[in-house]
Amino acid sequence: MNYTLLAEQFFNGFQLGIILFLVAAGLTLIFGIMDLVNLAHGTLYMFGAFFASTLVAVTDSLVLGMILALPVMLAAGLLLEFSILRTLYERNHLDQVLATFGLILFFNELFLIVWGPEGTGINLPPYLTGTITLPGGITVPEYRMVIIASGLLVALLLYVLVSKTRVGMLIRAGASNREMVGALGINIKLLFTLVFGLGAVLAGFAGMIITPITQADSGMGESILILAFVVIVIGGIGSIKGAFIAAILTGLIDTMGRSFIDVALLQIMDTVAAETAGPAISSMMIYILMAIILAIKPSGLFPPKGA
Amino acid sequence: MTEIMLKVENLVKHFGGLVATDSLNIEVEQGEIHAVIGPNGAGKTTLIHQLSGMLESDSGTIHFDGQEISHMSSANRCHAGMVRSYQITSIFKDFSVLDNVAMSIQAREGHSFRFWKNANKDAVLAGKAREILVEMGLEERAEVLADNLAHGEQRQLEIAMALATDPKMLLLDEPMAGMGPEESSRVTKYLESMKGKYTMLLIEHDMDAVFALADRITVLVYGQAVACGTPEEIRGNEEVRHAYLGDD
Amino acid sequence: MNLEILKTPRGIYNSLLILLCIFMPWIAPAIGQDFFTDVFGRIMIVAIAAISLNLIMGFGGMISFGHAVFVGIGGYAVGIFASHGIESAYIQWPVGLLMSGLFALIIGAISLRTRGVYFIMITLAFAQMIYFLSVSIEKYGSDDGLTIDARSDFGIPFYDLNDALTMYFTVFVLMVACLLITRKMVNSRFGRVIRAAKSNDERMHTIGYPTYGYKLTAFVIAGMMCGLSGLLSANFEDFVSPDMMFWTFSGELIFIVVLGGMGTIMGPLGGAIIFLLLSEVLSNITNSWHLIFGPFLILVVLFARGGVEGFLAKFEKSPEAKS
Amino acid sequence: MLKKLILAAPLAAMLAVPSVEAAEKIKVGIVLTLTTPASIMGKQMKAAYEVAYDHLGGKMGGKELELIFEDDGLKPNIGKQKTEKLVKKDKVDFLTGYIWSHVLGASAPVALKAGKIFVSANAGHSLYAGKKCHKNFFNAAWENSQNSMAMGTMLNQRGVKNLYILSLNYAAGKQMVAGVERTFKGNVVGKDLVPTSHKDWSAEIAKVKAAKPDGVFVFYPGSWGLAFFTQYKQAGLDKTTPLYSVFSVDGANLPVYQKRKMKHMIGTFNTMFWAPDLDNAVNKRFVADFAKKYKGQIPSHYAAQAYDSLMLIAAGVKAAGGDAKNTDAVRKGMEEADFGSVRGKIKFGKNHFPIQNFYARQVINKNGQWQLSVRQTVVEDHAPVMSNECKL
Repeated sequence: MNYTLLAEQFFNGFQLGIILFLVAAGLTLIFGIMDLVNLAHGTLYMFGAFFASTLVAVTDSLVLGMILALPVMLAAGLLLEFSILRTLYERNHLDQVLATFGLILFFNELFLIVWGPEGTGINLPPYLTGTITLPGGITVPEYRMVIIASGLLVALLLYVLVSKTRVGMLIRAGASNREMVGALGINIKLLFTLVFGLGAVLAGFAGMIITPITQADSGMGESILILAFVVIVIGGIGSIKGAFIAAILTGLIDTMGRSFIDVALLQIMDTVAAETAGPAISSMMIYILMAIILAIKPSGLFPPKGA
Repeated sequence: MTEIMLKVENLVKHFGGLVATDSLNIEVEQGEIHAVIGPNGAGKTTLIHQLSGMLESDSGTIHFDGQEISHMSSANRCHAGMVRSYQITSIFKDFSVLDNVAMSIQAREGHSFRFWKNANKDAVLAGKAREILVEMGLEERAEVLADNLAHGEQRQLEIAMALATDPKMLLLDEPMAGMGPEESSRVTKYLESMKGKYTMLLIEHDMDAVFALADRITVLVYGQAVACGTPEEIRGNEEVRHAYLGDD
Repeated sequence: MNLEILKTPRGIYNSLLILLCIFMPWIAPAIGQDFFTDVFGRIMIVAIAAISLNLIMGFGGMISFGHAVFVGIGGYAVGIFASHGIESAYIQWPVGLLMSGLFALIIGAISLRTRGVYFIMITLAFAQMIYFLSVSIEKYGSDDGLTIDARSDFGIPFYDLNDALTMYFTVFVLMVACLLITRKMVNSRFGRVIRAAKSNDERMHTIGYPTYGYKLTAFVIAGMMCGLSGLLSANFEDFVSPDMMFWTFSGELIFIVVLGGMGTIMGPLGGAIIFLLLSEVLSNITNSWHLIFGPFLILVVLFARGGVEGFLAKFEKSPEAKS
Repeated sequence: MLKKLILAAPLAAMLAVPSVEAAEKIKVGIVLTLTTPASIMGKQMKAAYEVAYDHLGGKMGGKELELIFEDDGLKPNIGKQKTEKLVKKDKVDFLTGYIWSHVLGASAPVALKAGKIFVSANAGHSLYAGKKCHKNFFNAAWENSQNSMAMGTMLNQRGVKNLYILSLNYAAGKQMVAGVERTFKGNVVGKDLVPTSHKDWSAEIAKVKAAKPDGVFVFYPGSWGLAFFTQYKQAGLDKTTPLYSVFSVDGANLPVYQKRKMKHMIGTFNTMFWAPDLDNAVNKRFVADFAKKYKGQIPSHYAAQAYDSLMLIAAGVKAAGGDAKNTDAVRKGMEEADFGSVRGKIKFGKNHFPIQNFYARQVINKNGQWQLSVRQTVVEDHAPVMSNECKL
């Protein structure tokens, strides 16, 4: 066993988990509080990627571009909420699924037209392109460190917001018992708008910080959306803590699977069979994980109390 | 000594830090109407949820009609002969009144894996359902969509659906909630006429109805039974008067 | 069959849908658009998938976002056997139906333990898993799919699926059979349990129904019906590929059901005709047709609940029970 | 009333397309992907067809030529539907285009059953080069594994001993891997096929670093390439381990690489049957006219294939004296392939796939425009390995 590789892969899995968490956090809150199935959450991730790319190009600064993109994301999220999604809160899940599916089709096409089929991207400034060597000979690209650090920071801010502030108290209350918040005489509409805006910013932030690595293209939101679904289902819908743990778990299992499953399979089967089965199994691992967890706990690992 | 139909021992249910049911013991005799009263938040509805199997209890046992049902599913408790009604009307709104009741009838007639024959034209289901509606005085509304019934009528339908399962025991969760005085007294009369035929656990805020109907009353406060006895005993119980009924 | 149904707009519309399907092989050449017969054949195959989705979603309230996966399983039953030279329909079809039923049983058994939003997402996730699995199986073409050289062989003289008209009417007859089965089933005792569970699942439990088993049965029946759509699709297109189970197709199926009128017998057929003709027309107008289609979908959801059937039902005087 | 509108509108809209046929036109139906992010290739190919059309003077065998383009939306069932429409409604004489093997797999049988000649301008479906070869099926591009086989040979020539293989987990991706493994003589120290949904290679890149190969073979076309090559540099691998790619760096995406300032791509090698600076007169004219037609871009091999596809059809029609319906004569003319190809001279095997040279190409920056330049011939007259499985 190569321990350096193992450590690096652990690190990589963690980073994937962070991105998943940022997307899943908003998704799980929006589900939990507004009971809204928002397929277009992946679209918000794409928004973040494209807006930041353009703003980074305009300002010629990674940091400035991304910081400017955050309020743009908030505005886009609020606009979307105000124009279409707000009317969907009282609709059933089916209407929500369909309408947000329509949004996906529309925005994917729109972005394709505006930015062209090649999409767009962000170039890292020279100070972020190097690699860091950690003790034990583990080398990691600097920028991936930045992702982890900023992702953890956001997760921490979110934790403080949700567990230490009045708004956070309402969010938690809303996630476990929607009627109760209404009964407390809170302006529900405002709370919903706020939560949606927060979710949009988080998804957008994930989209923008991953863009220097994956680049941005129309349709990028859907594969992350489905992964985020898996994450929040595992974590328990409405639970930020669940989303965090499930995201890290998913990221680690997916990465470890891709890294070591072929080696593991070679122990029990011949090369050809292992080479065929390896990629198939590693791409199914997280779904199998989800199936197992649901078979044991149908409401996920951390269902919000009272749900 | 009459037989014990329902025996609840040391039943506990926590919600987080909150204790909703606290080592509760209740015995309901066969054929009696046993009312459970208590202030809001005393854990009455939670108790019904636990008894009907909607909520899993943290600990304690429930015996019904000689068998332990503590871990039985709702559907099986119903088949064993214990059925509940809902405080907040829970009916099939897009079905006709008759079909609502017919669903209960169908449930007691064995499995429903019958895929072909038109159940709408099933004389057995419709006939029995109509009988129940006649008993409840809803026969004229049989073909109306349940959603289009007046509130009081929906409450009656709620009880009719429970009765149609042919139960031994009814768990009635505020059957008179939201009814006008006329409907309320009709239901009271009806329940009275059913006395002896069914064992009933009644939760109700309408104290006139409770004291008119109940053979025995258990007073629930913070998930604990603070008193249990005949209406007269409860009326005369200083502690209950003070804590709950008021001193009038 | 009486003529009563022709007295309501819905009745006329429904009759028209069926007549259009019956006579398309003659209408199309008459208007010089032969290829319309193919379009309608394809529409009816999609309609079967939509009918099966409607059974669980429209009547049973189970929003499956992975329904297309069963089309794929049925299709691959034909494709895989054909690639091994086994062309007998008596092997291909039963296996195809059984496999779609089996997958539905497994997916349903896990997904139905959960509710609402969870159910939507889990069915989607499972469908994606099977999609990726099929892409990674190189032996059966991977994403390139399988070209099917010979259609299913029923061994009946003068009955040959290679004949276009035979194929067309095989699809038609099976689609009508699915419509009839749905109609029979939703009014049966079983169907009432499913519909009541959609209306109020908790109450069903308290009046004595363990609804899980009923819902799972409905899910399996729908899976098999959808597998039938796949069997037909493989024969009709002479081709199967993982693409037929991609999640967007599941989304389109949901839309078809809603557009046509959810929880009505004929809704899925009307929805399939309108959806597929519309996408054909829009894609001929512009390559960027999703730009129009996306908002159209949203408008339908926001303002045309109940779909076409619901709209037409407004013209009816008495609120009649769903037929 | 509404229902009538609902039904009548689409019918009317479809009927509105005139179906009256102009006499004696030669019609070529072209199915490409013109939507989705994959349209980056389709749009170049469309332009190349138009260049070929211009070079033919809008005529084939003396008759007026009409090109009808359709978009397959990257979906096999749509591709098939469009092919049916072209065959049955537009009554085209030839079908060409077809970028993707799955679209081709669904569509080609329709055309072949209808007795039409079908020319794949890109999809190198290996079954059609072998078992499924058909007298009316031509491929003006390559068979999937040919190019990576050439790459394997080139790696041998360049002395690569330890190779790490990275590809996508789908049919073409696996065929690329099979191709390079068939000819590469050194050690394969690692191999990863990632699902198409993945855009983050952190795990794979870590494995590459640990394996320390002296070359990395990649097949990451389109947007995968953009993402992968970016991460390759971020991991610092561009400085230690040379990249050898197939179908990942081409004329269609080089302008994008240049726009994104991915300078580490300059100097990397790939293989291909053609390059824009391949020295022949036809190619020079094609490259120059293509740039005029399409944003000043240098054509990609996709464009070159599209151009040759139409020229191949033209050669057939010419040989049949302008009688496109005389399929036998047309086919014979196409088999002889007596036309000016951008590859210089072109010839076909009995399976109707080209037998052709493959070249090592290197990314260079010439006059501020990144492009691919021929370095040397890697293999000559290469035919698909499954050619002998074809029973024509």
